Amino acid sequence: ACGGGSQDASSSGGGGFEAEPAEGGTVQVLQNADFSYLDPARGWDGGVNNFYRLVYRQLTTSAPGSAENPTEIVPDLAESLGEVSDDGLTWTYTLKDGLKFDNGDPITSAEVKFGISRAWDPEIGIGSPYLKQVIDAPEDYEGPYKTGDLPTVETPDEKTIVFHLKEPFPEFDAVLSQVNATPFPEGSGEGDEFIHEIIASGPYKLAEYVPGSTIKLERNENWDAATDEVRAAKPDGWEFTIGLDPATIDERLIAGQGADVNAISGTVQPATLPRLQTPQLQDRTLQLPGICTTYMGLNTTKEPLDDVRVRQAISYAIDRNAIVNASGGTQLGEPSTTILPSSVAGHKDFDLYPSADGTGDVEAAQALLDEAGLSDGFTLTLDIRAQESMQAQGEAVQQALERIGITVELNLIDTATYYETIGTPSQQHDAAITGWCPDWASSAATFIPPLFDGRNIYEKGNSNLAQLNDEDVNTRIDEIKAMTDIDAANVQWGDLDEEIVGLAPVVPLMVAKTVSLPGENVTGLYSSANAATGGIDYVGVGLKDPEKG
Amino acid sequence: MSTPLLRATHLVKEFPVMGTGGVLRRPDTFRAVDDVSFEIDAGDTLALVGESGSGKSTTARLAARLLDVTSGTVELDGEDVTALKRSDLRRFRSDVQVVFQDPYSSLNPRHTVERIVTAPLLYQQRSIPGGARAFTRALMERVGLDPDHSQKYPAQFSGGQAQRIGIARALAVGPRVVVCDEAVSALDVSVQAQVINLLRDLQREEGLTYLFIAHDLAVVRQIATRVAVMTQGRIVEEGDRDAVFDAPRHEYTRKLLDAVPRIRPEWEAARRRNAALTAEGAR
Amino acid sequence: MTSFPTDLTTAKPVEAGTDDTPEAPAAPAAGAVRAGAGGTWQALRRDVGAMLGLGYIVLVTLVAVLAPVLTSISGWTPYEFDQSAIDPNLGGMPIGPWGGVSAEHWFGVEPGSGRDIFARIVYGARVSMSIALSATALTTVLGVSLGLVAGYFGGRVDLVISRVMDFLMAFPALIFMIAVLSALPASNRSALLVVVISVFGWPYLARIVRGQTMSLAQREFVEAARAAGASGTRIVFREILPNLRSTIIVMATLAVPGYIGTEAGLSFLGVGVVPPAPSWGQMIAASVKWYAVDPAYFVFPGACLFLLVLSFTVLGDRLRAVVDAQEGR
Amino acid sequence: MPRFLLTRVTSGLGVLLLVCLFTFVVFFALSPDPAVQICGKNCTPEVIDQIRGNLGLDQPFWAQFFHFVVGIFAGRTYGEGAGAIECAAPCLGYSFQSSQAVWDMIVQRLPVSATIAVGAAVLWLLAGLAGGLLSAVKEGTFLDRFTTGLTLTSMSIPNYVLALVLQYVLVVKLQWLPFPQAVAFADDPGQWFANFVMPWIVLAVGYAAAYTRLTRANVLDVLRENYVRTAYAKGLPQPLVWRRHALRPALTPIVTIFGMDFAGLLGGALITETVFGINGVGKMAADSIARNDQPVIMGVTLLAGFLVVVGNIVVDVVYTAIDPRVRVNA
Amino acid sequence: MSLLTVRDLTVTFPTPRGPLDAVRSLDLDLEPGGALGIVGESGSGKSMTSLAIMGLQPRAAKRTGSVRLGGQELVGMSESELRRVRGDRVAMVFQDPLSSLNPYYTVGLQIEEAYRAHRPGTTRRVARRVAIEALERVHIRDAARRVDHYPHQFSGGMRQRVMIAMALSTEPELLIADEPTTALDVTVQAQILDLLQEIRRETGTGLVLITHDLAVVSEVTDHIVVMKDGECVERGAVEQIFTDPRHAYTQALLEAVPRIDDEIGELRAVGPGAVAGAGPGDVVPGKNEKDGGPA
Ligand SMILES: Nc1ncnc2c1ncn2[C@@H]1O[C@H](COP(=O)(O)OP(=O)(O)OP(=O)(O)O)[C@@H](O)[C@H]1O
Ligand SMILES: Nc1ncnc2c1ncn2[C@@H]1O[C@H](COP(=O)(O)OP(=O)(O)OP(=O)(O)O)[C@@H](O)[C@H]1O
Ligand SMILES: [Mg+2]
Ligand SMILES: [Mg+2]
Ligand code: NI
Repeated sequence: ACGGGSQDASSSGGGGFEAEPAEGGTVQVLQNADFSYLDPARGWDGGVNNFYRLVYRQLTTSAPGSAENPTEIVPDLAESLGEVSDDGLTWTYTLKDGLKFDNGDPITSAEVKFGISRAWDPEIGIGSPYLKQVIDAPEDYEGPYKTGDLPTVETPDEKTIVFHLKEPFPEFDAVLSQVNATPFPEGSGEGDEFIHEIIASGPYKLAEYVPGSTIKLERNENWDAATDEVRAAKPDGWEFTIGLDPATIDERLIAGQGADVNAISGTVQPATLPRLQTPQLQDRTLQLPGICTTYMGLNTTKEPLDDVRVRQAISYAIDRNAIVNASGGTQLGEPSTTILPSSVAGHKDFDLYPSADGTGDVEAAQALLDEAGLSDGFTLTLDIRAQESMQAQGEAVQQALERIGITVELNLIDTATYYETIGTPSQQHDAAITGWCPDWASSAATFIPPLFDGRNIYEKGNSNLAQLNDEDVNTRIDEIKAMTDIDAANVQWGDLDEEIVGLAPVVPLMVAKTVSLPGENVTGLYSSANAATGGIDYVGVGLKDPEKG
Repeated sequence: MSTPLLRATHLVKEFPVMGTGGVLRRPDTFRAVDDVSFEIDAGDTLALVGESGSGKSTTARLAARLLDVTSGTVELDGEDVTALKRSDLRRFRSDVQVVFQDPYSSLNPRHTVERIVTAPLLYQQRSIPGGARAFTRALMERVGLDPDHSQKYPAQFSGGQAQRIGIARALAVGPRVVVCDEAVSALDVSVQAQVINLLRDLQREEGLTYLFIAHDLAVVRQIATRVAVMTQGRIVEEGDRDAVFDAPRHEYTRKLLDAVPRIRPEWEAARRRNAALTAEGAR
Repeated sequence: MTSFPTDLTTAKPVEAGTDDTPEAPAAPAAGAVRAGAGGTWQALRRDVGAMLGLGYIVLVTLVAVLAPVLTSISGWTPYEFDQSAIDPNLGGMPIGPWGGVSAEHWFGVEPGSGRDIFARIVYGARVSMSIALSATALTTVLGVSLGLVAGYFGGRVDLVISRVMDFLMAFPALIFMIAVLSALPASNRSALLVVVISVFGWPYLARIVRGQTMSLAQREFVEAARAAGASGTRIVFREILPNLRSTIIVMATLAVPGYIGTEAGLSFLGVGVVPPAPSWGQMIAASVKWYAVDPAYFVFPGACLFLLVLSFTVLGDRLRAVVDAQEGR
Repeated sequence: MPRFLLTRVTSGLGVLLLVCLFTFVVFFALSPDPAVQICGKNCTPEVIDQIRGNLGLDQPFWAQFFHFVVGIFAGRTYGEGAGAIECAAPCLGYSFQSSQAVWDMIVQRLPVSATIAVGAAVLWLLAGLAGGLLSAVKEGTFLDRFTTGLTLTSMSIPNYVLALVLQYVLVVKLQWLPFPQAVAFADDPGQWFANFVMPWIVLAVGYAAAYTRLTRANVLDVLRENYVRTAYAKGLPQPLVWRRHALRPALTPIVTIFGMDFAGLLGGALITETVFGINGVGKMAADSIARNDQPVIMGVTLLAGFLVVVGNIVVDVVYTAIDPRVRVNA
Repeated sequence: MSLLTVRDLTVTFPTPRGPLDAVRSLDLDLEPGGALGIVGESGSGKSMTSLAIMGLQPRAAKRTGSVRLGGQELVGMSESELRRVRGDRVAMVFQDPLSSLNPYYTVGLQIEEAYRAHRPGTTRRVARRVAIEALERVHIRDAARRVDHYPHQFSGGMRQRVMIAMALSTEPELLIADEPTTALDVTVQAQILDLLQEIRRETGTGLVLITHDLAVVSEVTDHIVVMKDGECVERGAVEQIFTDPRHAYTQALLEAVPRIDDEIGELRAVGPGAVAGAGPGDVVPGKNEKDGGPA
């Protein structure tokens, strides 16, 4: 029922996004926000992961966006996916031949291990948590700079590396595809060494970096295309222009002057959509499905939200159409009644709180409120990020709930502190709007547990916003996690999704979609749920005519 | 010998000099009044004369306690007033009043005559005898102003009239000493004459004591009983009016007197004669 | 550039008071209007620009006061969504020309939500005006009293106040305002805006008041008051303050557009009033993105704001000219 | 003269220290724990403590403030051992979010901000002075009224609106100019100009209007001065009277204001830079505010305060040079 | 031929209450080398007369009548012709020497420019010598050094001398001095008056001296015009006016002058009684120093 998966990524484009890129040229990337970190042990977000893919490699990685199944994890530095022992605790990988860093030094198992061990450094390893969670390591291990060698990872020879896990983790290949599993020469990367300079293992290396302003990439001559089936790496260089106003980016893309014909960017602004109606621009418009769910968490520890009927009433009353419209309309979002978005494996279609036209069932909601003894409604404080589209969503929620007498007070929180505030149970209010994206889309393992495992409610950095601690849910999570058959597990995740939505700890609102307007000379544009969080996977991008622009 | 009503002894006033002195250094000082002593008996008029900047106004301000002395004392009726505080100072303020040079500048342009004239009583927290309206009317009549104009603003009066308001204000508290700091200097000759006459009349009627500051020696001759000549912060000569004017002892006094432009006495005499003739002719 | 009215800082002290146009009747002729508000008003009444400005200001004030009445006539509250007025498939753009102007929505609707722009402008006038006016009131109180005290008492008091003024004026107010406003909880944004704007705004008035007070303090009527036994505070507030009246009126009038602009600017930068409350600045901020496809969305609040600022500026400017002329400069 | 300068400099330093303290107090009180932000998405209390230690956040307020002030003059080191971070002499703090010394970040962007400020200043001075002088000597004419109308109007247009309108017209519609970017002059003077001209105009318009008003008022005042009458009485030709006897005295007070305005702008034109996406100090400040990168906000605040204070001192010195009355008697 | 002939000079200001004649139908005559005194109380139109002679009346004012300088009509002359007359043939000295000198330039420059404006092609060096000589002529000691000083570095009396030096540098036929000593001390006043007499004797420059001080005119001038409310009420030789004033106003004025070496008695006030309604603007409001205030 919901819009298709990544396979039809370019279905509405048709303007030759799939044409084979030519060799050479420089791709321009226009973006608003700066990259968080160039060091993959530190950075870990949709924006930067995609960039890392151009300069770093790991043992495994996501398949390119152009692949048949782009959510699949495929070997990268490793010759093949990991060999797992029968107890599921030992994983063995073998490196390819001819792997080198940009300085020409070979990449061996020692470098891979060293890079991985950086994840344990308390100050540097602030990125993806999965390595630390899954790989067995001494209790007091604090990374290679403080503690030294990570003894539990074995490197019997230059090409073999063996990992021992704390407990079985069937998706360990996906864990190693996390950006912080990037190899680095032993001893490098201490302190702020990788802040402004990096050691590349991918097809490009850093040519110039002005924080907050520009990043230029040039070819890494020591990268051997023969060792890499994922990265086409057709362009000679990349140029990221940072700090541009989103509206300006759209203007530049529409105008397509000069080097902007070679430019790509993230999603366009809602106000730009009506301007894309001309045939030329229509041809250049690229629509990509979303993989992140926007939802409203209801704090189940607060009255009257601790009453499931009240939460269900809210679920009924919510007007998803208004929310989608507030977020830019149907091109930029689709209403979601499930937690798992359709592009994540395990998605199951259901709508527990149906309404005729998607604008909410006020009567059903009111009936539930009456039942809960709250006919006169109540006041609820909704935390929202001080950012325009979020505010618009908050206002839409406010309007919808007013219909059943719930007064929503919007509590604006500074963008910079938003997640910290709502992730601190002592500071969060009754409800909050936020989103969740999977760390890998090949299963729901990175979606359901972080949000609903009642044993993971932390004082700080809490992601279980609802603070739902339901025995049944907890048990089910454990059961599914232990399943080695990922496909079977995914079916179970879908069922669990439905079960949880029945408890209404959160109200799924929508899945944001991407509408992108690449320059007319850009091609090889495929979305990747894993590597690019639903955006364009950089590894396939190239220019039709390298001479242009 | 009875004590003089107002006595100043060894007055010194120093001002810090702008621009000198720094963060750490004490600023230099300029001695505007340098060891000045004088006394005025009740009902007398002491005129302070001297060139601009000689320290006349500063002396007057010290005497009226508008400035604090650097050293020296001012005594009213034998009581040292240089260190008076609050209520005692208020008492002093009702004994010593000031009339200033510029009639417009010394009257608050945003206050009505009534407000201006009753302000001293208000500020001294005294009740206004007979109510503000009647009190003001009486005062205005006393200084020769139309009492119906008590609700007007200073700018609506001519300079001479405005100066009368200033005098009325000084009289409001029933002072014994009035300090007139160039009270007539800014006025045109004709108006000047009116005001001088008023001051003289008031002195005659109420026994006021004046400390009269002026740079115009001709005016001083008309009003003073005693004269003190100041130059560069010091009194260089003091004496009875006629003594000073007719037989100046100090060189500076002589210089000052010489510089005064005069209408030739023979012309004056001729004019008088002619005027008398005309008057006779008219009769 | 900061949105503070730049020329506030540069206005020269007005030599209030002495009216030395000699031809004016020295005799208290009946009907003579001098140094009074009446004269100012009369002179101002002949000024077309000032009157147009004043008219618009009155209009906006009325609109703000009568907001609930007006919206009950127009039929939409500023918060009501109207999904039928927007096109979900085109980014939520209003349906129809001119941003969806229709009999139902007089000024069209807001993209994305379909909220009625007329209602939002009407309610936005409340927010914009009340913030600007309260900020002006607060700045005036602060600026006048501190400027008076510093100018009159001089010495150490002046030193301290002047340093504080220097400090506040040296302070990059805009950066700071944004930082503070974004860091503080948003619950009381309007009040906070007023406070923050005023804290950085008062020195500009205080400096002028201080200068004028210093020159007024030289005037003999101050000394006369002292000779009459007035205390320092009485002199400051009863003798000097009345003489600053025209300056204060002019400065306040010129400050209002500055603060309207500041509020709008801060809203533009995302630290203005809290949604869903509308303010003109916030509306403009939201609308600029749509200027290419829905210019009406920008034009309505933009024109309202522009005219209001212009009105206050013109009024203040003319007022200053009139006062200057009256005071014989 | 040196004494005068010394006084100014000490009081300027005092003001700066106040700015410093005030910023520090406010951010100390307001800001959320930076350690938590630095710590990232998955964070443990131990790590937070460690970061707090590194940042010196566990020390009492006064100690932190002291270290900060000392750091400005002597530089400082964050943390200990191998992971220690050096922050060299004018250490305005260290941005742990972008892992750079604030000073370096500022230095990197200052040229851009300066280019914008200088260009705008040239524009607004030219326009403001010419317009003001013209409308003053033509007081009451159509030209004067037109100029007045124009200045009042331009004062009423928010500059972000002007920026967007200009961009739409000149760049999007007419395509006369590129989307502004910080191009170095040395790279391509033509492009440099084309890229900066729009920010210059946007920034200059408001100031130009204000300066026009100011110049006009000052010139009118001066024209009423007795010495102008003297100049006419001497039989000097009109242009000489205007130029020598009216303009120069009228401009002197403008120097003061110009000094302040210009110095303030060197610290970044926040709105203009943000709207055009030009990476100057102002935009950096805005970005840092959005990211709550408080060392940078503080650094920029201090820098701007410093520039204004220095600008003030310079103005005072210049003032003594151009106004003979202020000069100490020879 | 007479040096200055003024006939029917009228200066009118438009006011909200209708046109106001600041000067009405004034006639003046001055022979070369003569000295004419204009007296009258404040606001009687003395200054306006002097400005109108030069064509320097305020822009708002309208001037009619005739002003002839050595037979040449000045009313209706073009600006550029007037410019050649001003400063060269007629020079002015104003009341307030501080505000009449531009504080931004050295007195030397201000004298030089007056000279050079009428002697095109003069080098700066020559002009400078002229300036020094002019300063020497008004008895400024150390003129060669003082020429480079700024107005504020001079005392009031010296500034007034600078003004006179400036006026005299072009050797004008006529010098108009508008209350040149009002701001000064008696002793300084005496020096300036002496100086004016001296110059008149030496160069034969005609002098129009405007003042409200009757004693001053009696010492300096040979003819007197008494003004009241913009009109001339009496004119005549100085001795005649002082010995036999015809007009009641002149008589009253003379009566009101306080005397230094005469009997003390009731001074006779001029005009309507002491009660409200005295003549228009009978004060010189203290002029506030404009500069020096807080910046
Ligand atoms: N507040 C002050 N600060 C510094 N110097 C002052 C102050 N008041 C007066 N002086 C100086 O003291 C000296 C005497 O001033 P004062 O006003 O007493 O003179 P004066 O004789 O009244 O002169 P005038 O006739 O001009 O009124 C002057 O040189 C003046 O500059
Ligand atoms: N700008 C003006 N607008 C209207 N009337 C003016 C203006 N300037 C002067 N007057 C009128 O001209 C009259 C004469 O002024 P003028 O300055 O010539 O007097 P004066 O005799 O020189 O007085 P003083 O002794 O005060 O210098 C004044 O009474 C006034 O009414
Ligand atoms: Mg004095
Ligand atoms: Mg005059
Ligand atoms: Ni006199």
